[in-house]
Amino acid sequence: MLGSGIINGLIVTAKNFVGSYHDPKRMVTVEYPEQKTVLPENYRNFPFLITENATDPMGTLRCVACQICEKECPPQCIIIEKSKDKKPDANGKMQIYPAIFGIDTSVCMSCQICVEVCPFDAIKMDKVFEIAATNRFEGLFLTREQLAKPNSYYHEIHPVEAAEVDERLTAERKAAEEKAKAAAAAKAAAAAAKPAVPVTVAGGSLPGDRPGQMLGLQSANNSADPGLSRASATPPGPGSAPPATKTPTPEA
Amino acid sequence: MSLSTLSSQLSTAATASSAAAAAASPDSFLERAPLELRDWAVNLLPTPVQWLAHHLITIVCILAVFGLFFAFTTIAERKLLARLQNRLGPNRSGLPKLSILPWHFKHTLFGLSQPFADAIKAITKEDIVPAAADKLLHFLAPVIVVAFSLMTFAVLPFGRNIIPVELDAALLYFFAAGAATELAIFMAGWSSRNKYSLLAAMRALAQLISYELPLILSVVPIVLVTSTLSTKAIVLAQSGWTFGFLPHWFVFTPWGFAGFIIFLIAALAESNRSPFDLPEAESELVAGHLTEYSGFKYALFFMAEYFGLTALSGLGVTLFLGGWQAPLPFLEFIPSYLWFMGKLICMIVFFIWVRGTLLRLRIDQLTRLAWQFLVPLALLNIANAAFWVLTTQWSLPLQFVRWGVSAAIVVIPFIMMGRALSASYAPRSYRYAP
Amino acid sequence: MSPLHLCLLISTGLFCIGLAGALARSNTILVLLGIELMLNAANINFIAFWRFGPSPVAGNGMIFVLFAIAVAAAEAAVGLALIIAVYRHQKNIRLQDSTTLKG
Amino acid sequence: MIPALFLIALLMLGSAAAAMLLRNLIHSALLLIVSWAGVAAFYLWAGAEFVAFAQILVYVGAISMVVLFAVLLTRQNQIIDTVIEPASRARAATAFTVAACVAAVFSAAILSTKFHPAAPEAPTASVKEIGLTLMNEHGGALLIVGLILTVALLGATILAATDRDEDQSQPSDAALPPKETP
Repeated sequence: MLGSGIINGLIVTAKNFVGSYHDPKRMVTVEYPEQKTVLPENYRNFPFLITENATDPMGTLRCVACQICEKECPPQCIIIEKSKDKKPDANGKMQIYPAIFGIDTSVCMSCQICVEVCPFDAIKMDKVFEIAATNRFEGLFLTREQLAKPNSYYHEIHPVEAAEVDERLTAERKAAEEKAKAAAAAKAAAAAAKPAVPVTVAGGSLPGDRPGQMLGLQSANNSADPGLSRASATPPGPGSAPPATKTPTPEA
Repeated sequence: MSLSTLSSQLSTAATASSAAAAAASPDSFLERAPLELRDWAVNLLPTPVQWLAHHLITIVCILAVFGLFFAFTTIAERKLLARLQNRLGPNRSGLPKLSILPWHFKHTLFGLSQPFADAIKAITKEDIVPAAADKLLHFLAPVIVVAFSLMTFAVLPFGRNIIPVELDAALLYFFAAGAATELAIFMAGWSSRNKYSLLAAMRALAQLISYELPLILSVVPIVLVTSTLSTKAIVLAQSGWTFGFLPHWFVFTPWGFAGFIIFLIAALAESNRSPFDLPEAESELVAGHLTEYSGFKYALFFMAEYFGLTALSGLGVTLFLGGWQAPLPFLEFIPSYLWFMGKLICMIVFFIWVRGTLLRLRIDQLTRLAWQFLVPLALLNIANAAFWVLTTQWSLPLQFVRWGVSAAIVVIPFIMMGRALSASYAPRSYRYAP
Repeated sequence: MSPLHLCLLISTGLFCIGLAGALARSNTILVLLGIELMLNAANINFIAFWRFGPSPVAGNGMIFVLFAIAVAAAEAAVGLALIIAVYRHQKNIRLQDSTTLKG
Repeated sequence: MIPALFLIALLMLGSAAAAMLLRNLIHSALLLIVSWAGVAAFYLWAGAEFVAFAQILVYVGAISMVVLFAVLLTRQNQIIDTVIEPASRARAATAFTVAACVAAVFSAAILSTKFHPAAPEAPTASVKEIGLTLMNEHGGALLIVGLILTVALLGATILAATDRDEDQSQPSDAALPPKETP
């Protein structure tokens, strides 16, 4: 009969009205500045840099200033300047580090490409959305001091993803260690036979440029440290896609 | 009290029995309080200006009461709509920070001061008049619309003794004053010198004219049964109770119920409210005929819309819901004007509830509903009321037949025409769109 | 001068304004409106005689006016519909141009 | 009492004269509405409430809308509207002369007539009385008026309705066969 739909609708809204007073679960909004909704795991907006140690953020940046993200960034909002010297990273290996690392969040379009191309898992997407500033030229341009956040923070905002990343990193580190050991053993064996092949290492050249086979040799040559850099063991090239498990992309 | 006496009371306006019922209830102090207060204030003044003060006080009271009522209707609408959609609604604006006070007193008052914040915003906004506009008419339109929508309050009986103007042809006055709204809409659309405003004004006019017919036709049965146009007499005709608890309100008769439903739908459309808010559909048009209005003039139109809604609700309360009468005999100690305001608030809340529930109609559905459904049904309802008047003297067993026939006269056409209407609301086929 | 004289003079004024408008203007709508004014002037007379007449019969003048208003409404509706029909035919509503009756 | 009548007359006649003189049709129509409202005010002044409200309801509410719609629907070329031809000037002069003569004759007739003195008390007619008179004595006339209004409504609709066969420039959805919806 005509009108029954109207009455049904009125009943639905009446239920909403009564329910909204005693059932907080019904509410679709929260009182924003005081309360905040829990953002979903995959929420992302702007990138940040991961440091290994919260007490010394600038010293333990995972970023080695390889500039892949700078080149890949579609709106070109990342600016990186490499350092002249080298510093030991979290593993004690000597690495180039970014002297300047800036992201202009007023330009950034949150595409996450920088995260996907980074071979070092050094840049990840953040969940901070309250970034309003009074000055659009300085307030929204984040320097590396503002960008650097510890790995524990990453675990906090993206626990599943961060666990995967850490697991992979430790596995890679272990594999690299074993490889180094093997290489060291091979080197010891080879040293007995003939002198080592000198390999020149260009600081600015990309890790992926070199064939993986040579990496073990090169690292063994460069560093006396048995704990090898992660960079030497990372297989993918600059343009290749990361492993599917690394970061769940929206498509996946 | 038997059913036959009930019907005899229904059919005659302000007959001896109703008048006796009205006089029997004691005029308590609270009942007379507003009038006593007015007379006291008037008597303070010198005699020559007393008549003027008498009328001025009435006008100021209407302005103040319904101005505040308007303000709190807007906040109630926003909060209620929010609750109907599982939201909280505005609850932030409160008292300003009072540095005079020694302690830091801050309370948001549940956002109740929101209308005042809105008013300040509207007043301080820039008043833009298009360069090509007809300046005088552009200015006059909001003035006329507010003035005439306020004039409609003059004939509503707000309480047993409170009626601003006691007119013999009060109902006719009400609709005559309401007719000027259409003129104001046309002036607003035409004087803006904007073709979209003009088109929207034409649409709004088409809607208002379409729905004025069922609105007036739904009131005719009341006039037929009470044989008067005076709102006061119509309220008095609804006094009394059957078996001591069933009030003689017209909404509790078959023809009255049908008339009330038609009146509600037509009133919704007349006051441009959802689901009939096509003239200024916020989510589709800019603001319809109000596109070129801003600031305080826009606020005046907004105000007039709410005044119109309140006045139509007041008329609905007066005609169908017993006006200022209490629903039950033992509740008569509550002053009549409070009953009126209570019923008025119920009507407004119902309108808000409907707005939070229903979807907007298309323009062809809108006019079809008026001309093919409401108008024939209202005409049938007039015949129904005539039947009701003719069968006033039927004895008790025949009363059941009377109720049955009267209900059938409205229910059977409702179901049949409802089927036809629902079928005609099938998805529209578009010629140029896929 | 009695109030009745005044009312009749006022209605004469309204009638003559309507007459002058109906004769002088070339726009059909305005001619129709001039005729409406003349009708209103006649209605004023009815009310004036009802109010100030020597022996008013209850409501007779008012009823006359009510019927006149109803007929005027019908006249306006048909007249304006005719004007729209003429406009559709000859694309303007000047009286001088409507010289043929053939549609 | 009498000053109020003068004010009402001023409103009524002034707006009517202005309406007949103005060249903007919409302004004319709106001023005429003011004039009709002035007539309603006169009825109120004379104590004919019911007629006054009926006048406002019919003239201000209904006829004004029809007039305004008609003005908008018959939009003319602005140039034709504003040109003042010599012929129309001559006609205006003639019209004014005729109207003045009629006014003079009527005024003379009114002023020279001695009316019977008005009834001692002003006549009152309640709505109920009017209704009873309408329904009893004038019942037949009421029926005829209803008939006239119905016929006028239908006739106006037929006259103003677009002839779909002729008007091919504006095809409407209703004229076309309905399209199947997927």
